[in-house]
Amino acid sequence: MTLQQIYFGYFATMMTIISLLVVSRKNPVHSVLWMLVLFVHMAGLYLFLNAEFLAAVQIIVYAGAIMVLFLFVIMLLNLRKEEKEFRLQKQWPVSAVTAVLFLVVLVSILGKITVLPELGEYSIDMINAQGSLMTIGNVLYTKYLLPFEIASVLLLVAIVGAVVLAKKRIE
Amino acid sequence: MDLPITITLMDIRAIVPELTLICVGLIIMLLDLVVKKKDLVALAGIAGTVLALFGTYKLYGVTDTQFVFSNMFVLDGYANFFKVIFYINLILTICISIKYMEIEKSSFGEYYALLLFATSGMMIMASAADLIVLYLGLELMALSTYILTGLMRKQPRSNEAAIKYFFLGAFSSAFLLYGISLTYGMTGTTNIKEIAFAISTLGIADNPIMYLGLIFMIVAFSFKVALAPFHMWAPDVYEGAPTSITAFMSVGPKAAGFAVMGRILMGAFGDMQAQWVTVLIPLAVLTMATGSIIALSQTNIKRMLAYSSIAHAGYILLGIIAGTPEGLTASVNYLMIYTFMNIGAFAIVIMLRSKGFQGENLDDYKGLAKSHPVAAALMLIFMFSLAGIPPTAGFIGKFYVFMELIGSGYTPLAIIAIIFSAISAFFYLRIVVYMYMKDAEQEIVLTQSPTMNIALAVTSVMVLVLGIFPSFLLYFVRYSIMGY
Amino acid sequence: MLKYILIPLLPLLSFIINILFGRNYIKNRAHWIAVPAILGSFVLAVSACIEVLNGKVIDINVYSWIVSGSFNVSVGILIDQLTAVMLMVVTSIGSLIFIYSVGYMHGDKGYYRFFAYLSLFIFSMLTLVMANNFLIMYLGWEAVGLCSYFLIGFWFHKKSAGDAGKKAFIVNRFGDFGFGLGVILIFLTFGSLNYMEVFGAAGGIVGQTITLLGYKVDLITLICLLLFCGAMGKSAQFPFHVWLPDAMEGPTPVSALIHAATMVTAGVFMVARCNTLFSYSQTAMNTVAIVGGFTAIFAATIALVQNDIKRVIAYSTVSQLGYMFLALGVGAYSAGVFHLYTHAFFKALLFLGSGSVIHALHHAKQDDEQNMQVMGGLKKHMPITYWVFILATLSITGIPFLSGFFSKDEILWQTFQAGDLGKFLWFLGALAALLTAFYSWRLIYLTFHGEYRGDTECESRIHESPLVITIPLMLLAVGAVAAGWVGIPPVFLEHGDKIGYFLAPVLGHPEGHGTHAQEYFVIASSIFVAIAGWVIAYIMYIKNPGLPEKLFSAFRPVHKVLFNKYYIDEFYDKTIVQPVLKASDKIILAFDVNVIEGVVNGVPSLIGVFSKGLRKIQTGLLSNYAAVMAIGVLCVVGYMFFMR
Amino acid sequence: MVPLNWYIILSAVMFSIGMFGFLSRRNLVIMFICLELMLNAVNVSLVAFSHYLQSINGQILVFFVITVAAAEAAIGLAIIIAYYKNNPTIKVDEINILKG
Repeated sequence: MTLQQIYFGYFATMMTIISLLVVSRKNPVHSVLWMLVLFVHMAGLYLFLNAEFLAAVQIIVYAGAIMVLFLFVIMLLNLRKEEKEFRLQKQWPVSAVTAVLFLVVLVSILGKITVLPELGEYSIDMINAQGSLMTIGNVLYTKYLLPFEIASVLLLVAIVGAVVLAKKRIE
Repeated sequence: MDLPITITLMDIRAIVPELTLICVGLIIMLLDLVVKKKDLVALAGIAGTVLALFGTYKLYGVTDTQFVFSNMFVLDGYANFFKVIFYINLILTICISIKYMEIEKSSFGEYYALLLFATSGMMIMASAADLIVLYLGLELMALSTYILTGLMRKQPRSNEAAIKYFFLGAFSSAFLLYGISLTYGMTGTTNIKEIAFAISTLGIADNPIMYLGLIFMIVAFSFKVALAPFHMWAPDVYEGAPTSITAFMSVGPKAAGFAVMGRILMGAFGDMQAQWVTVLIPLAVLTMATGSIIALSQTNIKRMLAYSSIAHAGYILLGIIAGTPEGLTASVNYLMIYTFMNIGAFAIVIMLRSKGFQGENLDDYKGLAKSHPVAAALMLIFMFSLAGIPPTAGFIGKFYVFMELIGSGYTPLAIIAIIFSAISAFFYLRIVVYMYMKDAEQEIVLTQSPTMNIALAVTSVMVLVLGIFPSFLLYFVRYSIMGY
Repeated sequence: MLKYILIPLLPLLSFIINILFGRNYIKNRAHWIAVPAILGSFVLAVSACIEVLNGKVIDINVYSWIVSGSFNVSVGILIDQLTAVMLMVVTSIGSLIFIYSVGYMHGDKGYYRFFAYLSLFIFSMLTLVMANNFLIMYLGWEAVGLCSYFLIGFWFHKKSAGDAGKKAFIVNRFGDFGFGLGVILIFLTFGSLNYMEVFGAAGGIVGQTITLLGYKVDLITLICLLLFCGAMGKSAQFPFHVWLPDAMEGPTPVSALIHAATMVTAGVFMVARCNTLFSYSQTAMNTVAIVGGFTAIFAATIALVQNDIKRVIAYSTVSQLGYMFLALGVGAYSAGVFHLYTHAFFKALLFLGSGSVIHALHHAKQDDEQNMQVMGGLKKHMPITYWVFILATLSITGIPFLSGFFSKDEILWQTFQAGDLGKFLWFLGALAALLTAFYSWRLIYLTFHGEYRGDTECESRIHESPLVITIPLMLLAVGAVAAGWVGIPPVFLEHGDKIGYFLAPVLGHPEGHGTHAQEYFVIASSIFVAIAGWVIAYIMYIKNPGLPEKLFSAFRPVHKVLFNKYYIDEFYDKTIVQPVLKASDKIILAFDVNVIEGVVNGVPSLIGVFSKGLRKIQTGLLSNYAAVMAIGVLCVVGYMFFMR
Repeated sequence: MVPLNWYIILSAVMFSIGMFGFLSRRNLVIMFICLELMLNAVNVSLVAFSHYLQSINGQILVFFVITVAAAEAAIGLAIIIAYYKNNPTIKVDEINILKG
């Protein structure tokens, strides 16, 4: 067992456990907080996979912005009294069976996955030489310019939507 | 390594229609700040759409398939034809919404802007040559429609519809993403053409992981076009959403879903046709069955039309199952016809909505022929067309799909489809019976507006004209899909 | 080309304008649109017929309706000799009846609606006769049925009218089902629906059989019998005749146009059109002849004792349609079409004449305006109606040198020549002619002769109908007398059978084996039975007015059977209608009296139980939906790997 | 060296856990968090693929997924708030006026 595998083992175990915690916490605030912990682990894993830029984005944007938005909303909704009731729905055994079956199917099929296609040009050395940020930036603003612009419209729609749905005055 | 930023003029030209719509959407939001009468905003939206339509018309001259923006975006007749469907859908929707949104007290400028954004999302989907662009286009469309569904904030039905649509939609896009991820992992690319190339060179058409990726993507598209068992959101959302949006999303996202389906299945997964046909056949049968059967016991017309649209998705799917270019032609032809008849039917539903009166119950249609003969006659035309009775366009649409299906050797499937089509005739005819053979229980006031009348005139005339002279549309479709 | 297309399009235009604007704008000016439209069609039809007379056959594809690989359906026009005859009948009689309706329907609440439907009917009928393929013919076929259904039930506030409409609708469903299957079978066999292609290829499939429920069936016979099934429904042949007499609940112009002159002859037209197919199947031909001959005499016996003036004429129509099928069945297609053509004139005249009587009595405020038992002596009040009635009767009974004589005689003579079966059928036909003469004169005597049997106050108010009604009558009378002069048999006049030669390119010309002596015998016997029937009627209703009563009491069971139309309606009611109703009553708790609605609500309620069950799946709970989706994904994955 | 399938199985495990949560929790916000969990599971697999295939597309896609997730969060939470203003509950099994 190499060091890398031990490193992965730690992250995998932790991420699984934290995922279960996220799903099972009664209090949504706890869920969000565990989610933040999960994101830190994910960022670690991304670093391990030579995706430094994404690791940073995961922390800054996902954890720092999106999850905080969740926290705000939870506070806004003021969900104290919900805590007394059962956290799962009536259909939870069905859901559990479905999810387990799903896992079995996925693992049995994906367990044998190997790298099939020809390797691309973005080898670790190449990314390291140029820097992760530089590499992604280069691609994003040339090859992926169009999706990038579409994403900008998407964010605009999100702003408009949030305003229309939550803020706009209706007489 | 420095990649130069290269955008050629052709690149910009290719996305002019989408750009136009997005810019007009922005202008509308600015206009909304200064203009009090929302009719003007709506008219600006229509003008913008016409402008975009003109752009697409100009691009129709470019017959060869063109890949622009580093193979992210494709410009071909197939995409252009779908864009025409989206424009028609958009214009008709705006026409039928103006008065209606005032009655619903939700007449915001953003409403029209979001319609434009949603449509540009659909257009991006139709033109996507890369799964990343596809994903973003789909999300742009989906997010805009989620907002539009929940636009009537004071109405619990609208809120609930938005919640259901949003959560299930996000759930389905998780599957889409998983499918994209697996496909990417197996082929090493997200480009549609390169995926097709990789599948054939790597010989992974029979790889279980590819199956999984394919199924996950089909599931996501099935959700968008409301194929059973991924249709569950549709009746609830259609009922709860503002009726004009119901009309909009019973056509737009469905057409976009089929556009993507046709492109992905036939383009990227062309080598796996045997596999995806295996999956689609049971889905199609289940869809036609649920749509036609459950619609029989509906009492709310929006809900009934929702199930009807589910059944129609099943028929449209049949053309894709046929797996030939002719089959795809038949499906696309059907979609265009479906656009007219479905929006026409919803326009009548909207007309019944007046201040303080919902007009969504089937009983509200009793005796309509006596009090409003023209509206009843139009509804009759739309119902006949939806039921597929000649000489309306609906018959032609179904007919071609069934013929192509039989031509490809799926005769039993065609017979099943015909049986369900016959069953579905009952609930359409029930409305006709209500209108013509029952006595009214209450006074019905129709809400009329000039744009609404235009929309009704256009849809009804098209339903009849396409039924009597179907070949010109078909030639148009064939011409468009030829290069595909 | 445009002028041929305009023939059906003008009435369609009239329909569209009247139905769209009739209610609010046109109202009782509807005829200003409908009448010019039909006259325009008539003029165009005449010009087209002149071209056909000059030897031109118009066969054009207007445009392709459906193009799909091997399957091609064009909307096309075929105007050959047969179509030309039908065009003349439909447009000329249609024009007269439109004009007549202006007077007859005056003041009716649904005036514009009436003209709209009538125009639509003319459009559909023209589509039917002008089609150049089976699909368009089928569309026209269904459309005329629909119009007929609307028009029978035109006075829908009258329950009997509504019921009659439904009856016509249902009975025709049976026939049309057969016809539809026949068309499908033709397509499956020949791969085309175009007349020319089908008839051209028909010779190639002679002797082919298909296995049906374990029996080997001759393919072409099966096709012909299915087609004939449709013809039986539409042309009211036994056992599908029950709807036609009831259809007289509609306004009289409708009875004259649709249920006498045009629509009911569509079956005859269709069989004549498909004569190439029928000629290859002796079985089918014999079936046609026997059904026709039997219906001719069967309906005539019922007509003997009916009291409703329109019902008598209706049964007479059924009987005369039987004659036409008899002619077709023995291969004398042109004789059948010739009779169709003359019959249209005198039968329309009889209906319109009876309409004139009903109109007069209606305005005289008599309650029982259609019952002949309370009429009588109308001769002096309505001289024009009386005299046209006489002419029509002379014509239908086959008095020499009027239209009916030539066509009926042609049929009987051709039947006589057609072997042993032919001899037997000829006997039936001659007997039917006797009965025809009797009931026709009985009608005249009961209605116009003797003393008025209603109350006298009414009688003072009876007067002749207005000109707009009588002028079409007089024009039709000219037709009833002279229309047959185009088909004078060669024994009287060399080359007199102009219509036979005219139709020969389409329908062929039967080779006669009979001698001149035999022909004279047939003619003489027809004249004899015509006069005999007249004399018997004269004796029974003028000489000895008490005689009928005595006869009725002497033969009470026979009379009762005849009067009740052989109890066929009751039979259908007991065996088909009631069980179906009862069964559906159990299934559907509240079966609506309305049939369409019954079907629309009924069938779904079977599936409806299922539907309501499935509805429960849609619980409204978001998580359930998501679970269904997830399970769906699992199922799809499982299915995919299972099927691999 | 860690094989590719370890990452993919990790991603599958996270996806299934997220799915279980989405299907069985009653609280709308927690359901939403579970959705985010599912998206992140896919992200893990994408980054892993990207690394092992030496191709950058996967990372780009992850970047866009995060963007979309942000937009989705804004709209989804706005929808939840809009609902909450009319019916002060976010228990998903109480949201069923539309059904049948």
